[in-house]
Amino acid sequence: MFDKVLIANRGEIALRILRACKELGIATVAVHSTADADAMHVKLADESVCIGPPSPRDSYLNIPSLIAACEITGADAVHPGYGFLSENARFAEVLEQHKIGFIGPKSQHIRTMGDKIEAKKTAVRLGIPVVPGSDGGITEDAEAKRVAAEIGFPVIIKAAAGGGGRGMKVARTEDDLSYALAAARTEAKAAFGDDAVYIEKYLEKPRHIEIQVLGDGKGGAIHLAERDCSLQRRHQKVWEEGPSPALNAEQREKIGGVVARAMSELGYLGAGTIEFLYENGEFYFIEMNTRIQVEHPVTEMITGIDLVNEQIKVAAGSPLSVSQSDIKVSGHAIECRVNAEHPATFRPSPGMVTYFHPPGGLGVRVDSAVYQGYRIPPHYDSLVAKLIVHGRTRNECLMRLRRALDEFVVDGIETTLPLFRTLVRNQDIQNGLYDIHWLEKFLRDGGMGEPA
Amino acid sequence: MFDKVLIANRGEIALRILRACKELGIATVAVHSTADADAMHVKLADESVCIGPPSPRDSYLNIPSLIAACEITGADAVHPGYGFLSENARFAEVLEQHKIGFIGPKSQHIRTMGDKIEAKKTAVRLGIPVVPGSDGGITEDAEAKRVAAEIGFPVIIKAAAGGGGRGMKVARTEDDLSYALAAARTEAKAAFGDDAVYIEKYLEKPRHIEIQVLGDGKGGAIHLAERDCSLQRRHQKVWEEGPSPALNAEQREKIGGVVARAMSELGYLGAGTIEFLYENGEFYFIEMNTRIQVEHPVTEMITGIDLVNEQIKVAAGSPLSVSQSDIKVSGHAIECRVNAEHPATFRPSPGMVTYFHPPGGLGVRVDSAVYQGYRIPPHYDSLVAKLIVHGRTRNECLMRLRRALDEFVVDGIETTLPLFRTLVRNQDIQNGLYDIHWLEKFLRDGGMGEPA
Amino acid sequence: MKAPSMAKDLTIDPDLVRQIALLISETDLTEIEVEKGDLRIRVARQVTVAPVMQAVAAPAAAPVAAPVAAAAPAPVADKPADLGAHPGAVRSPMVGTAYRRPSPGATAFIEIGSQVKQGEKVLLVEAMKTFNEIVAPRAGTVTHILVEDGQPVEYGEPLLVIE
Amino acid sequence: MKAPSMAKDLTIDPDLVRQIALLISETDLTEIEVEKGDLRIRVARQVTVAPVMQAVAAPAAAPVAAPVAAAAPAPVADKPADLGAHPGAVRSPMVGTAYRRPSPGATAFIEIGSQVKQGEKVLLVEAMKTFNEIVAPRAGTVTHILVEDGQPVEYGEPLLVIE
Repeated sequence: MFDKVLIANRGEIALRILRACKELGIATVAVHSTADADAMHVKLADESVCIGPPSPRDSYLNIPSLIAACEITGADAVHPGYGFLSENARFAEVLEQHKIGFIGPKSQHIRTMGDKIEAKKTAVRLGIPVVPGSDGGITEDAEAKRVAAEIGFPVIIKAAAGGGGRGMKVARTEDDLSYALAAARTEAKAAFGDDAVYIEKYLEKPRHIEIQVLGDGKGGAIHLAERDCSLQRRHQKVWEEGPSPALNAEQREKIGGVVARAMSELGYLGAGTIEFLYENGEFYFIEMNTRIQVEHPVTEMITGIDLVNEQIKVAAGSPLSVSQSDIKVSGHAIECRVNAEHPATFRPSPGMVTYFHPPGGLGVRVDSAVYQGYRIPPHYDSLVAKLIVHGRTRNECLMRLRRALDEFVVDGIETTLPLFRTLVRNQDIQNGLYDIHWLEKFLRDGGMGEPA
Repeated sequence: MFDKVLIANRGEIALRILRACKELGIATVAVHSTADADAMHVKLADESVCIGPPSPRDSYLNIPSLIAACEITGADAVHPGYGFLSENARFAEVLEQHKIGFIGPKSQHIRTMGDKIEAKKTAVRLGIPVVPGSDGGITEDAEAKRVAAEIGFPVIIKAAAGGGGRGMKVARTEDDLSYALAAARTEAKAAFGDDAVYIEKYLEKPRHIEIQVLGDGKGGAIHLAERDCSLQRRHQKVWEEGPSPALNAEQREKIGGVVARAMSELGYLGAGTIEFLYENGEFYFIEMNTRIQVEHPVTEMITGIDLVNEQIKVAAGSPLSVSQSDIKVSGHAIECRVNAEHPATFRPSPGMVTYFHPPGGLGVRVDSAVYQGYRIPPHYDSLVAKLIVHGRTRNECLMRLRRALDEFVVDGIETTLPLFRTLVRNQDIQNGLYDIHWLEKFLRDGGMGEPA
Repeated sequence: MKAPSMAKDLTIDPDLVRQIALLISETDLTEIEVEKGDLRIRVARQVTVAPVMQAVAAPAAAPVAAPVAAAAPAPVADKPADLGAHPGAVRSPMVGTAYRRPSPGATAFIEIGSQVKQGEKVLLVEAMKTFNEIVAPRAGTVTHILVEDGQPVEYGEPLLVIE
Repeated sequence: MKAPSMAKDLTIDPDLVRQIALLISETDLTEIEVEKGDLRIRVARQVTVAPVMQAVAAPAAAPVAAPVAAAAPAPVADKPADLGAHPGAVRSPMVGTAYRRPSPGATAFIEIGSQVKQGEKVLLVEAMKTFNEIVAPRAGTVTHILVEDGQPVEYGEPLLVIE
């Protein structure tokens, strides 16, 4: 086991890692920018090192500074958290060169999964379902029709050379196809000078469902069921829950089994998440995150497994402490990301937290690095606290979340707490009837009042 | 189900009940003395009624005021919490006369179990093991010897008319018996004018182990394993945990089964606790508490059952939501009672809480009605917060408790947090090797430094 | 000539400050400034400490399955805070329902402007079917009646003002 | 005539301030301001209490089974906070290990009292086996050297003072 872990992150995840280390009896080193000198995890760590100015590029993303911090403190492993250097294969390699442990996957898996095309190829090879589509550019209408028929409608036609939405057309039926193809080609030609297009299945109202995995790096791998993260705004997850209101046990076991076998074959090491779009009973691979995720507590609450603890143990060469048969989904959990933002306009609201009273009691967990008197710096993300609530049923969980939200007091800054107080009382949310477009539509329709 | 529950209590248990009600969608009425107008549960309740001056006798123990508060708010049930009127049979009866629900047991069970002699008789009748002893006063040495041999040494000889420790002698072997009998008789005669004595088994270093029960009042009853509350100071529990480090699964199932069958036979309604002394593998009934207990969260954390929720449901006539086979002990939980007291002298320290930062994260629960800026009134008990920590193993639980205690900040008043920070690092505690005398001896021996 | 010891002149009157501090508490203000002639006293209390527990009113939607607290919180009584602090306020000695007349249809014990003697019956407060007499603690004129007939009252709630 | 020396008159009376401070505590106020004539005294106490995160040192006993952080927290460096604020302080631009000489046994770049030119090498900071030169940002005299040879330094840590 490691003796001393350097936490190469900040905010609540740095505190989360610090807690896991303390519970394992591992000494901790906090690194921080000058803007984070007063951070809670800095106060609680055994040692701390200032590694640079506020700009992440010069501090949290500065590999030489982090290695130097390991050297001067004698840390024998680094936990990268999420964001920053957590999915930087080079960082993992540099650490390896310096004989410092990296609490994360093997660098080749970070690299493979960090490349969209490689990742999809790997998914296909490992038997993970992906969005069906043409293998490459299509120039002939006849071929397009054949492919579209094979995939099933609706389909989306994308410029092969494209990006940014230009040259994209949806064909809902075969009748639409010719027109859509022509229009996409024209746009693609105009925009990219190349009229080659490819065809993919079009998902109208998918959910975002992701599977948590753990691997020992030696072929042992398990899945820890799913999280439903469909409630998003601008691709930022806002509310995550598990299990998904859309899946039953059979579906869970099936997709979980596929993913676990894939990770076993890959020899994956540590915690990871396979993200899918889900529609009409089918899963479509989006990407794999080769790190711990913000929403990992949802899985911890329904499985009882401490994911960061497992990450550290397998990185140190220990086996997983649980096997697939030990993983039982128990009850329901929801996480709300309470951000320092206006609840309707989402304008960031950094500043001094003048009052902070988190909710307590049965089934309530708060992961937050904020304390009263703490000044939220404007340089980083706006996450103030993750409120995670567990109940024996989804309904109990919703009722508990409601009361916990009503107890939560954060003064001095604006937060998204009012958004969650509204969401928890919304009929669609209560019925679990939402997809990845739901929240943006809800906000557009004035669900939180007219945005200022 | 009830529509509106009046919470006839204060402090953390009032908040605990309020949370359970909110999660069941039941409206809440907080009653409070003038000293508790700023209490957290008063702020969070749907309605509040001031019922009297600070003195409990004139407020929280004032039955007419409580009934009047029910009448003017239209509350259809009362939850008495613990302490105050929770084990007052007359209160339960008065409520019944006013057709207001009492969230607690039937009044005759409160009455029976509230009378020490009746309670022991009932325990014997129900097959619950009690401290073996002579049936009544013994005057003949020969009879004393026969009884002592039957019970087994050591035995304690008590003045039949006695109390307060006078006329009590311990005989460790048969050789001691004659002298002990004579001495006890002489003291008894001098103190009470009656030299009749009785003989009981003497427990040298017992543990306090209690079994949590739930009954539906119709013969359905289950047990929810045990809590070990041996760490006490002046008969006040300080640290409670479950499962007991002293029991194995077989013992748990055996004593739990005995108790559950007894409660079933009794037709017990609601939550209750059968308290035992435990020594050398044997249980000896002390008393039954016919109410929710301070340390109930320990059981909630290891069984996943919300005890207050169950209390409310069965009081409303619903069946228990779980059967005995649903109860699985999972992991380990410890509760620390953080009091507003000096950690070594236990001198009460009421006053303004100038800073309050509870710990968070995985496996940590805080039940507290305190908030920053709250003034702890001098009129009531000194409980500031219950810190309850859960882990997959006792050791994980201890390590988590350690880190949680180190995160917990309460300023402005003195608290017993430093006591717990010392206890969690103590070898005996870590090994689970303690009995009901351990803590007082530890303190006497200067474990917390010389008491001021 | 030297200025006559300014420090000496600036002795403050602690009772005055205490009095203002009480006023700040009572009125829920954060700052009071008093100026007279060349003397000015300003006293402030920061409010960041005051906890703000939200009592979020439940909007439209009901939870999926659990029963819901149907009604909005019914305030037990609108407390006339300013009159409550009145030195002539008569407060309820118990929780219950206040009645202004001995029986339905009877004449009220008092009206605004009534002259009352010490010990004179002014109201009834009913609790557990028992009617408790509220009597005037002193002689005077009833200037305010703060409760409706049949209104629920808390312990300590001001009922009327006798001046 | 007006008092001549204002500064002299404005000596404060510590007892007066103490008296007001006591009053502030007693009354739970955060600010008291008293003004008379041309003298004004304002006393304030901030209530946003600074967070006091305990870094509780682990006493004797080891946990039952889990491994323990063996060593006590090793303070990275004793920060001379007062000199850090000195306008002539030269701070470390990176995390690493500071060296005062180009190689072991060689003469130190500078000593206290050394005259340095702008751009002159004064220290090395090693990170990832790379030695980074720290040069004098301005000409002057070295009045303090705040790091030992081989001492770990944080970003922004004061290394020496050039006056």
